[in-house]
Amino acid sequence: MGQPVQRVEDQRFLRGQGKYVDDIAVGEHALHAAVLRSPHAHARILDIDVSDVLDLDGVHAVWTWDDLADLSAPMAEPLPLLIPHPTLINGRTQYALAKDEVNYMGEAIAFVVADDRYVAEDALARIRVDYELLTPVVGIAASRAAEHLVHEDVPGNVGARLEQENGDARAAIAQAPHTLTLDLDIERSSCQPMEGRGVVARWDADLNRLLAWSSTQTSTGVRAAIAVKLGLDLGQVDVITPDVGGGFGVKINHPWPEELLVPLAARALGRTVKYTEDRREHFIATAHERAQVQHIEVGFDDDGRLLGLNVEFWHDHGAYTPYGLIVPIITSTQLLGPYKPQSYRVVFESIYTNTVMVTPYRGAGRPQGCFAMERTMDAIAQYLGKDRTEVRAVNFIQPDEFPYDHGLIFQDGRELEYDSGDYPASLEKIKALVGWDEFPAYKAEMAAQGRQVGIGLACYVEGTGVGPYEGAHVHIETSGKVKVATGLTTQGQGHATVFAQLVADELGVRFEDVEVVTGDTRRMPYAVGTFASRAAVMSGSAIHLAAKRAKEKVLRIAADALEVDEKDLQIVDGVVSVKGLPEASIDLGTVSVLSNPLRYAFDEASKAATQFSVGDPGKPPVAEGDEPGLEGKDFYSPERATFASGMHAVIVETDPETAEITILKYAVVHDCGNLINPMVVEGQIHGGVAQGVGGALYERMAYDESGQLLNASFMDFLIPYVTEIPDGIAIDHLETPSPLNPLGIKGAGEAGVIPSAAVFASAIEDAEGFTIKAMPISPSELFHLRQSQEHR
Amino acid sequence: MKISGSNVIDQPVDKVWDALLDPRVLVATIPGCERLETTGDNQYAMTVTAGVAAIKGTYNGSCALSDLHEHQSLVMTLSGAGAPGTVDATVNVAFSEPAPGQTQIAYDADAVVGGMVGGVGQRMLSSVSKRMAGEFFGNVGTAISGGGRAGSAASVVETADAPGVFSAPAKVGGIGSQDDFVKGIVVGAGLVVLGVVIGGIFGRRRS
Amino acid sequence: MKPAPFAYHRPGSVADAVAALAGDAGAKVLAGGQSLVPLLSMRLAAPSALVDINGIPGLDTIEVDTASSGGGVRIGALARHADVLASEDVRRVQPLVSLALANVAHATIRNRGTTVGSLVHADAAAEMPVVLSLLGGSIDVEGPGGRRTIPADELYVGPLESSVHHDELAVSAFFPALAPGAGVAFEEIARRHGDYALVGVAALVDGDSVRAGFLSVSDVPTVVDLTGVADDDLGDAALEHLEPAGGIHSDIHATAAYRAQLVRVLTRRVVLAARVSRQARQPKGVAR
Amino acid sequence: MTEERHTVRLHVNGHVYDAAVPARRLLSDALRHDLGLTGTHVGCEHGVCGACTVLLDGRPVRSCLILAVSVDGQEVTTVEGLTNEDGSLGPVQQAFLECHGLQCGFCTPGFLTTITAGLRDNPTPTHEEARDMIAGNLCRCTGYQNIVKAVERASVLQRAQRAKDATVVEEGAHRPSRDQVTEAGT
Repeated sequence: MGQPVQRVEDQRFLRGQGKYVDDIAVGEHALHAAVLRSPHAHARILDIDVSDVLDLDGVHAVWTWDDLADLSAPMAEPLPLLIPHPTLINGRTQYALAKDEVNYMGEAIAFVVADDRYVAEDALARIRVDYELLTPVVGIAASRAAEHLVHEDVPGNVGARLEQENGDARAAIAQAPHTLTLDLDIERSSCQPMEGRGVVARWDADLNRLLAWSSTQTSTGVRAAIAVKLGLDLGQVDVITPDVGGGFGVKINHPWPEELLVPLAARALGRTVKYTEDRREHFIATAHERAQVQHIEVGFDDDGRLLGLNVEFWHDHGAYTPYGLIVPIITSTQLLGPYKPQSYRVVFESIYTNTVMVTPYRGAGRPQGCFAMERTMDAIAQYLGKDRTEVRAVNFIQPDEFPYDHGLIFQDGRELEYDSGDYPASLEKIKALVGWDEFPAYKAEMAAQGRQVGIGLACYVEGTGVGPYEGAHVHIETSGKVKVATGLTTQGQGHATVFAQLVADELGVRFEDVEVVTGDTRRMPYAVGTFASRAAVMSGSAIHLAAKRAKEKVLRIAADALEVDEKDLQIVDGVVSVKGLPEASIDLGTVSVLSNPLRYAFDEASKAATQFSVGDPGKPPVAEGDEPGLEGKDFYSPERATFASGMHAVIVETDPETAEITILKYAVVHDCGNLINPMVVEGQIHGGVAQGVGGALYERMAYDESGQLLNASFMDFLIPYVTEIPDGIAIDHLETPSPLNPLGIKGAGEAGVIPSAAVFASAIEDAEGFTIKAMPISPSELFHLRQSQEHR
Repeated sequence: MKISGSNVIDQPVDKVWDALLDPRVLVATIPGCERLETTGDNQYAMTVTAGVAAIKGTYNGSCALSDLHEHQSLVMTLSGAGAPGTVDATVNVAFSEPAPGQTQIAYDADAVVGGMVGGVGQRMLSSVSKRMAGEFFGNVGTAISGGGRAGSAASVVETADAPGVFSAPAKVGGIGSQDDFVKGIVVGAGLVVLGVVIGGIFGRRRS
Repeated sequence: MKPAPFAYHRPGSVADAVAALAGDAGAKVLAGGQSLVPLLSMRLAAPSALVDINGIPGLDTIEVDTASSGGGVRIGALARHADVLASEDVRRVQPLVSLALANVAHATIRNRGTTVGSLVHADAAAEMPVVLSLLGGSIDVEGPGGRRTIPADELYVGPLESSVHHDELAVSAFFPALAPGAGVAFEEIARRHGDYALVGVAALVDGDSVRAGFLSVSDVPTVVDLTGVADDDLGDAALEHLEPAGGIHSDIHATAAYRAQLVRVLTRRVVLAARVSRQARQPKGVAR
Repeated sequence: MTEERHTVRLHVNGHVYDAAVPARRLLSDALRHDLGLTGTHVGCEHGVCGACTVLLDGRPVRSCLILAVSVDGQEVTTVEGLTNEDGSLGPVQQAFLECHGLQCGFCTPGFLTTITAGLRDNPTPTHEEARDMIAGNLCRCTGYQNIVKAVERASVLQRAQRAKDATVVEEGAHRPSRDQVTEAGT
């Protein structure tokens, strides 16, 4: 633990031998599926005519909603609402194929299976659909105005309204010496992993079983959904998550229509069927995030201490709510960051629009919360004429105040209670790292050259490693090799390396003798998934515990065999030996052999375990409460999340003429508890920062008033190339262990992206001298902001 | 998106009005219209080829004339769908008589462009619609000055085995007599824009 | 995103290519394909046939042309952007071509995309059409009626529309040489490195004459004569010409007003840079 | 199927493949589905992301923007062709491993092919040239920081490797055509 070990999975990736879902079943004449999608944001389907498709060579099936009930009754029902919430009184989910209405441009209408994707798309072009156009509701303002409804039976377009309060914020604000009001706005963006979604399914008629591969963040979730929707027992369905080309949150939502339609087709046609989402589909038919409008009222004292904070916001969740209220709940709670307002009230409405649904995108509501809180801090500093870091410092939860209970309920339904952290220390580190105190001199120096620069700072706290649980299975084979399985999936985080490090450490085996499998329901059927920066915390801890159990058994058997006390044994590089007596030793392979009493020998080694070789005739071969085999299995289920934290600072230059925004320096201080593999953690931070730069300065979903997504391609949705990303990101670590898990670790996956909107707004505001209220921001928008300042 | 314009024709209103309700005239004058089928009173299904440069696509469209106030106004509801996308337009057409024997036609189209085109090409619409309007009126000029065309209404053939199905001679090019052209403007507006937009996409990559 | 089916012709000569084009009104030429193939995949274009000219020998030439008046460089239909950009002859005879090419997409696209293809594609947001227009170059096309030369000012008729007929194949482009003592410069501003420019400006100063070409501003590549305009007025003078001419357009990346601001800034910058380059250049550097 | 198929001969990573494909088959699909070389990935199919980048006669091109029929008879190098003859990682691959230049690995093949050609043309890039070399490829995981490091590291490893190869050639050892492919177009 703590070593920057090179990743084992890279050998495969670097040789082009990764197995992503579209690499499955290549060359075995799998059939390929394609989906007809609505060109309209809001319309009633009057008629679907597929007659021209049937006579097309190479087409094997074409289905609309009308066909689903006959194939499997539950398929004609709406898709599941994954995370119900008592206040989500108007939750809605779509059908696998639209029944009689489409509510966003891109909603699935018909499903075609053909010899290859080319022919499948030929078929789509022959399907004719008659629509009655309905007025689309696009944007938060239109949804709140509610002149038109997304769903006829959802009044005011409001899916849910949730309020939480700790103390009496409104009274506190009324009595506060100073008050401010802010109105803020954040646009939509999306994950855009380089690999889109994909599903392959194979029905084995001989075994009466279904095997499916999906590019998902939860194979157990997909498995359960397939079983229910296809009317199969869970035991008849296996789901494998192969290599995944990035997830960033969007692949945690499930089941996507194709995750059900492809298995359905595999069973109906008796053929292997594959669906590979293309880029345009990923834009118009998968999921987005981020869009919120926020209204903030704050009361504070002369030092900037928060006496009362009252936040209202409106969360655009798109056309459906399969993932419940997770994103806005996270915004409403994580908004508090490292601060302790004396009273806090938050109320949000999660509202419908005729746009692609919203599910978590890396950060999952935290970037919006961070934006609200940090904009408020900057506004207070500006108002009081204080340094922005001072105002933050007086509001920090102090190191001796942990555990700190905010008196709110978090996304996992448990108290929002921070376990540990050291925010003052982080602030000192980030100031040193970015050169905060030296900046005024630098700014003056630049100004003398006619150049505009600004510095920004943003702090965040991230609840990571939420439950309910993860499990792990550790199996020491008679070869001495260790096979580890955990149920959650991997999208590039290097789990095969990081988890192997944990097992090697705990078990005393060589790192290269440990093999880790993730996301295969055949190896670990009980799991939740990879989201909320939980993999290392949850599966890491479970693996640690499972390895401990295996180790206990190793020592027990070895002690027996060597006739010594367990306490005198040590395991080094896969060999159990008596401390200070190396010749008295036994290797793990042999221990594994001995762990499984045999009647039949199948090789030299196994002879040692046969009935005439071992065992006390006076006892049963397998002792009471024991079981054969050298395995350890355990689950980790924490009481609550563990809270990582960090601070970002950035120095930007804005061109006085062209309004171009250039990043001069980016600094990150990050505290995710103990580090398992610093190299991997820094990689996560780099990626998060880059995604944050994209989200703050380049990426947005540009919908027009008719609900058409105008930039549904990489040509116009501007993911940064290396040329747009700072050359070098300064990183400093703080390691405040979590008391909640055996490894003292916290999650690191999302941190890098959380403060970006806030930190860039802060820096651009500092450079320009006027308030930034909306993100992302483009040079064109900055230019117009300057114009509107002049015209005041 | 909105497309609007007006135009004066040296023909009396009643003649223009009658021509407007004649499918033979429609098929001959809608730019790129290859086939037109009567599906009901003043309702037609048609196949139109539209696009710019070499980037053309074939679209199945429908056109319905409603709210007929004889010699005064009508509403034309258009929809076209092809592999690249869809366009749905409502065109309000108003007739007036600026001078005896003349007809002024004002049209005001509101088009919604959807599908792939909506996703990657819509931002070309404004410049494209401007260009289309220019082309329409240019053609009107030609028509008025007597510039004929191969497939004028006269040469439209009604398919024998399928009554009510009209097909224009291959390769619709120029413009028929001036009154015929009126419908070219109004009916064409919605559909042609779609095709032109598609050309717009070409702008987003390098040859 | 997969192309619809089409017939495929791979002619071995220009004559065969022209014949194939003439034989099918729905046929389209495939050269570099860096614009066409994504359109095919999105099914925004569905030509009945593709005439792939990549098999025609002798079309990939890049040569100094002394025959044509004033001399210049002649670039064949299959010369890839990357090869033109790498050509020392081109850089020496008409540096503006090289300056602009360096801004065309990314290196990987330039390895396949062709300069002539980009010219006939007639995209007002692309670099090469405006360069051809500013320099007063031309393209040679071959059709059933034989070969003809289309001067740049007759080439661009509308957005993405050139005056090359459907049954004609553009075989080469001619960029006039930079006159001794003349200067050129190019600059564009894009959202991301390698993206289409929000605004791009090319300038040519020769004696008293000052002319600038603008890309991504209006529907067709536009050239404005700025001769005699004071340096500080260059931007506004350019706008006076550009705004009436079809107007400056807005899109999701930049409003018309912001584009106008970039025109103001870039016009001055680029014209001044062209002057500097003139002083810096050795007249003898121009080949004759 | 009734769609006409065209026979194409592709020389990929030194091996000859004959395939009968429809004219519309993209090179990326031909490599992946017809030839089974799934190391080349498809990220956008409109030429922006660069995941599908392969070397065509030694030059990086987007295989999603090229028709397979259009490159009949030409040499293609994919990520599978970048390892050393002994099966060990090539210099660019090794550098990515050492510098943690990849996470999910999906965009990686496009970077590896691009950088392989880039370092052939410019074996000792400056830091700015190293960044510019990868400026046409999208990565959503790494923030590019370690990929730039990998380019610089690969340049060091590659020079060492090329020195070794050169001596091997002098000894008249057989050079597999993969090397000829990577030499082509220089």
